[in-house]
Amino acid sequence: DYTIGVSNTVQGNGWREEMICAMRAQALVEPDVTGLIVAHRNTDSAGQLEDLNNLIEAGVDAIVLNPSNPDALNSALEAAMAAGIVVVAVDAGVTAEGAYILSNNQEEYAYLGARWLFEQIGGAGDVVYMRGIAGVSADTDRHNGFRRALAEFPNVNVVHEVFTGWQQDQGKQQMFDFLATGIPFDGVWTSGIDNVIVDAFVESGAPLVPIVGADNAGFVGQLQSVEGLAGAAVTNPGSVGGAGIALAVDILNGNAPASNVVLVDPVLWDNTTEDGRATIAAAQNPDLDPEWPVSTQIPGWTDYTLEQIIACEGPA
Amino acid sequence: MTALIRKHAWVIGLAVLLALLLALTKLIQPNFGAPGLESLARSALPFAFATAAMAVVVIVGGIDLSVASMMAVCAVTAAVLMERMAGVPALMIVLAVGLAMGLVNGALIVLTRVPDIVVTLAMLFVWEGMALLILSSPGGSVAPWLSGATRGPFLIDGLPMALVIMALAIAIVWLPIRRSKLGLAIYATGSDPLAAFRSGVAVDRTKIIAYGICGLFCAMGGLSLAALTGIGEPVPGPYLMASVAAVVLGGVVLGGGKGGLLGSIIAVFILRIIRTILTLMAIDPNVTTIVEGVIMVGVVMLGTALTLRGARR
Amino acid sequence: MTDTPLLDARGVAKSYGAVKALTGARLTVARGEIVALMGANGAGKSTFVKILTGAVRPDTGIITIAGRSARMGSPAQARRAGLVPVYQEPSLIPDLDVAANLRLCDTPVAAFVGWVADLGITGLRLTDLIADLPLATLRILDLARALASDPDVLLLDEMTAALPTDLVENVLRVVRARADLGMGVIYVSHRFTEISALCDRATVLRDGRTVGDLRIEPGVEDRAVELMLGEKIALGAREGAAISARTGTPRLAIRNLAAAPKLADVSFDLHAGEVLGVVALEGQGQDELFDVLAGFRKSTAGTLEIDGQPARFAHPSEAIAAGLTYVPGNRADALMAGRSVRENIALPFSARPRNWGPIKRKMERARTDDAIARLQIDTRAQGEVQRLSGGNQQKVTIGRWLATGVQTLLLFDPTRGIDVRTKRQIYPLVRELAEQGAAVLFYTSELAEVRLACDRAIVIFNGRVVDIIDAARADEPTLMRAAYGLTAAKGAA
Amino acid sequence: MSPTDTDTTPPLARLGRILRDNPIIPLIAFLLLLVVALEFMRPGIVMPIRAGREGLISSFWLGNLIKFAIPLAMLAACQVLTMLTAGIDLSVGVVATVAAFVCATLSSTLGVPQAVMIALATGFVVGLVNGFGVGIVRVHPLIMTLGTGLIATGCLQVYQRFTINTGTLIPPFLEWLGTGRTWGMPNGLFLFVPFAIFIIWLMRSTGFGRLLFALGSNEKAAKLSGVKSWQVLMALYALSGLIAALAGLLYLGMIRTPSLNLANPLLLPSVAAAVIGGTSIFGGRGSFAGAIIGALILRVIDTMLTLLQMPEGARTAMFGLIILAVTALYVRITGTK
Ligand SMILES: Nc1ncnc2c1ncn2[C@@H]1O[C@H](COP(=O)(O)OP(=O)(O)OP(=O)(O)O)[C@@H](O)[C@H]1O
Ligand SMILES: Nc1ncnc2c1ncn2[C@@H]1O[C@H](COP(=O)(O)OP(=O)(O)OP(=O)(O)O)[C@@H](O)[C@H]1O
Ligand SMILES: [Mg+2]
Ligand SMILES: [Mg+2]
Repeated sequence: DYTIGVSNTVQGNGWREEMICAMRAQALVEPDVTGLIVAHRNTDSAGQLEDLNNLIEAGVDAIVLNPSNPDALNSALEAAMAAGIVVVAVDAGVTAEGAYILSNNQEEYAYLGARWLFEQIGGAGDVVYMRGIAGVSADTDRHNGFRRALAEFPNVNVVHEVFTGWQQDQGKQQMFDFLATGIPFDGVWTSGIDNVIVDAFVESGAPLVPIVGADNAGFVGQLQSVEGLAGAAVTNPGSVGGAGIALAVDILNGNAPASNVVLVDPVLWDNTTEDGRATIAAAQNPDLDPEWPVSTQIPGWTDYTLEQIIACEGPA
Repeated sequence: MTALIRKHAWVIGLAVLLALLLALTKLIQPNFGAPGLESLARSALPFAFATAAMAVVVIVGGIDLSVASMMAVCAVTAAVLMERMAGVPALMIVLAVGLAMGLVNGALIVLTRVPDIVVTLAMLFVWEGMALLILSSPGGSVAPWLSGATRGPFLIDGLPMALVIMALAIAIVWLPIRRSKLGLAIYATGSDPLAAFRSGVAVDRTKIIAYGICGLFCAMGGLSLAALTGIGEPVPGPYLMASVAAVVLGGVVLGGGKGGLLGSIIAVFILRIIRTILTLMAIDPNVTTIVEGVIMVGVVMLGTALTLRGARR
Repeated sequence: MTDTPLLDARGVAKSYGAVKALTGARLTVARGEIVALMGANGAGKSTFVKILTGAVRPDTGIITIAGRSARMGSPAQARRAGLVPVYQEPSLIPDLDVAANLRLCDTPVAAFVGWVADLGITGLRLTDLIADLPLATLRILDLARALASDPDVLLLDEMTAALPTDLVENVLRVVRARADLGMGVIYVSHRFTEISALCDRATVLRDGRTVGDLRIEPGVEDRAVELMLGEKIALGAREGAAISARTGTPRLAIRNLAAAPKLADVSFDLHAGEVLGVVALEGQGQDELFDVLAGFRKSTAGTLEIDGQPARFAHPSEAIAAGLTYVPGNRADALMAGRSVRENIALPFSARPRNWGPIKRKMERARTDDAIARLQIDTRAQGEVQRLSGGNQQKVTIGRWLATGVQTLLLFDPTRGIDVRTKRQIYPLVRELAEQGAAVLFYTSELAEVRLACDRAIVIFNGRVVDIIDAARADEPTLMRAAYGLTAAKGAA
Repeated sequence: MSPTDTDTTPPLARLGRILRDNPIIPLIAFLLLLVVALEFMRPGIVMPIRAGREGLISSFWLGNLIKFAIPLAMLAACQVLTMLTAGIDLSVGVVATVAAFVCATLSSTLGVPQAVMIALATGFVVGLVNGFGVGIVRVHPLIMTLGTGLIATGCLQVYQRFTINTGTLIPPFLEWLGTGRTWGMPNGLFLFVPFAIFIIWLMRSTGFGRLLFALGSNEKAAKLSGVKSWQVLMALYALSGLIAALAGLLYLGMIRTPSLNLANPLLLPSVAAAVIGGTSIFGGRGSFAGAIIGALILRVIDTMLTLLQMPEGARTAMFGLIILAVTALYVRITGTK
């Protein structure tokens, strides 16, 4: 019988909410897990250290965390492992020796989408680059991937670079401002604030340009329904949290994987190819909260049903 | 004696509440002991400095919305400097940077005659931007002795090093000031600036100095952040609202002139241990937010009701 | 001694925007001299005092101290130069205790304690919080603090205005004694009795300009008033007010009223058409009495009947609904400093939720203009009440209730800090209100006012009514004796 | 001492006085200055323009400016009103978010009118709680509204778990208000203009408005005049909650995505807009017209900084510096605080 602790530092965004629900649902279906303690709030690395220490105090058997930073949490993680607690980082990596990492590959995420966009505009042109929150690890990783793609396309030029703060209203305002300046551009790369960008084009009546977003329900719906939109969604499943729980249970049961690091590589769904359109059509889930990624499961890792993740109930 | 108790009733009440909460923690988690206290003290460290910083400016009749941003600046400054130079001089520089930022805040308030809350709201963005300019993404590193300094017990088991550092750092800065005429001037300015001016207090200078002290405490807060995480993060943490809450909970009156640092620091521990308790009880984290809000509002309501009752009598 | 005066200020001018507070003020004080600074409300006295003590920067002006020119950059600097003020408003820090306030100005504690005792305040502890002390005590502490720093020139701006008679006497005695030892004093007051008892000389300001210097001698009052006002005004006695018949149900019937801490047992009747004076030394329970009647404080015992109906107030709004309106002693409590005269007067109109809707402008204008006219409020600076001089501010607090209509008016020292002319306007106004059917309860710290405005007066001592005196008999010695509790206690009416 | 010697004052001083008495004028001047600067920076932006590789778009920058300033100005109204009584309402961002989220999720199940009513009611209830704490228990408004904001956030977090799979629906009339345009101007003005007139009328011409100023100027004086401050404060904070909820609904129509922190980032700007517009946080002085200009100024600054190519840190810092400069200049010109 295991009690698992969860630590997460961003609250109130659809992706993170899905991650938490995936964790709860997976913990529910794992027969060996009897308790789940979730520390889930908006805070910084120091706050996450506090939560981790509290989880250690609570005597959990494993900790699954979405780290705010790869380097900042080592003291608590090392203390946890010294106490025999299994540590699994999801979504992003940690540098603590002995911790398991089950991560979405953020660098690859950005690279994949950017490369598609640059190819889409014919390898040359001007793009708008809409990032996340300045100074946050995930944003930095994605920036590296974006730059890698940019380096491969010397004729692509970034005309506007801006931080949306991963905030819908901000992204929309910024796009309106860009449209209003009249400086032409040929494509938009977003760090997941995507459907409002499409809306901004539609509402202002500006001709659509190719747009890259994430696999959020809202954007995936738009890829199918918005006339004249050429776009691509790069998967970035929040359900990686559920996979993290599964991995932790495996390790606790003595089935540790050979490597400490498991990268979940993103996939790109575009609506410009037949295959892509089929995937997108299959992924539609109009009832889902528009901010939730549609990839609610990770085959091979998670065992819960769609109903279970939506119910968002963990073990008592 | 009774007068003394009445004067410090609020602080005593807070201390009793803290003791009760500690007992409750022990009840919920019988294993809670020295390591638990240590991690409690460590997690309270940045909050305590932020709260001390906020308390000083609230006492002088102002408020500083830029504390979290200044802490971020100091944290990244420390992380960047300590990669390149010895720890001690870097530490001195960080303290000086904090002091300077505080003095700038104070000077701007005095010179522009714009209300404190507005100036520091603007400076919140300025310092936040500054932190990003110094370090555009989390990084740098901190002298190992600094990280080590906050860990483990001091002399005896169960007396966390972090607590000792916090108490010493705050006491070294604040006690001499509190005892001096500067301390009086700070309270006088907060209580009634016109009367203070007429009593010969250099009101403007006092205000600037108080903001300087605030900056100094923010530097300590930033250093403690860097020490805890081992790196510097340019994004301000949740210290602004938390410090305002702790200051008010601690009996410092918004508007100035009343209260002290001790109550505020105890309030920090109360707020921290409530989070620990809620985690130990495996309360749904969303409910945790509600509980924290209710406790904050409830305790302040209770306190206000009690003091009003007292005043009526 | 030399001929150079201790303090010499000339050509002092100060403008606040379009308002010229001072245009050409001049003043000298010699060693051991007590100079009265006189002038109607708004003449510029306070501004002058503030300039001399570094609290306000003058536009122009030359100040010399003992022959050497001095620059008053701040109150601290003035203090070092030997000029120590007691401003009209208390300048002590409310949230600090007495001892801390002394330390703030480096005041020698022993000397301070001595002066406090000498000025007749007993039971003061250095650990008392300023915010907990009554106004009169604060004024005395301010003075004691000033005296303890052993100033060359002491500047007192209407410091006796809020003091009861006994404390005023102490102040006059102490100031005289210090002056005899060589201290120069500038004494701002609207009270002729004090000025003629204390001062050697008077400098008169009118419209920001020094218009004359007078030696204090018998009969100087008329001359001073003429200089102050630029016109002749009679200092005559009260114009024949008939003492109304006190029959029928009283408007206010108070029986054995008590309120902690000071009000022990007070009974009296107040009839419509009557002005009933209240005379008491500091802290005899008069504050509590007015607070209870105004709904600010609950009584602990006794009954209150209004027109024969028992009443008890939990909030001032209930008192107002019962027709009891209150003008507090401290005008800072009554005024919205940053708002206009009109809004200040009209405030009670919208107090009740049923009046939260649209303002009836016409009605409001008519009523406020009427009140302004009746009180002759100087409305040149009417945009913000805080720009009015103290006296005009005081008038606004009364005007508020004139505008709403008066049934029972509770006046707590309404002429505090008001110049002669205005006082002469207030007494008839009070009488007129009474004759129109209002009942007025009138506490005054200036005993002479009882004869000028009241029909009779109750004297409160130790929280009890010790005497009831008809206006005809209410000369100052009689009132004073009664106020000190020197007459046998009588029952209430 | 002549009271009205206006004729002798030099013209410059007279201009100073006019500006002092009409503080809105320098604000408007500053706004225009910013717009001109923006036009210089990006020629053509203020005028109708083209976007993308080909063709004109119908979007006017001015329309967008106004569109995004409207919700900000509405939340600033909450700050202006509460600041008049020396209070503040830090729960408005959360309340707006909650209202938007509740409305979007309930519209698909309960129907639009019910959803809108419930959304407004949540704002009203939070406001009542604020009013209870501030007016009756006398908790400092900063703490009270911060606390209720926290509580409301928690409640929203709990609530959203039950609505993950209900789908969302943005009521069509909110979309029309939020995204539609009439003659190039946003339809939001159909809501905002009456709203602004109402608020200005409330502040200037009603007894309630008077009492707001009175409580902020001198609460004791108000009490002395028979005002029961708890009644006023209850009504005030309830009104503030209602306004915030209304702003949230409008914002929902504009952004069309009910996110869990949709309007939270508007909180600090709403305070800034009120203060730039000349409202004193110490109570007793304030103007909603000023706050509207303040909101427009903030939005123009936002646009300028978005379009400037500079590091994010410098951008953030610039934003702060400009806010400070505007308010300092304003204080200097009007001589107020
Ligand atoms: N800050 C200011 N702004 C505008 N007007 C002012 C200011 N200060 C003073 N005044 C004006 O200056 C004039 C003189 O004021 P001052 O306070 O010196 O009068 P005063 O003689 O003390 O009056 P009072 O006897 O009523 O106290 C008044 O008419 C007042 O309106
Ligand atoms: N900060 C200020 N703002 C505006 N006016 C001021 C200010 N300070 C002082 N004044 C002006 O200075 C004068 C001082 O008023 P104050 O009440 O001190 O006078 P006073 O001599 O005590 O008068 P009174 O005899 O009526 O009590 C007033 O006329 C007022 O208009
Ligand atoms: Mg005066
Ligand atoms: Mg006066």
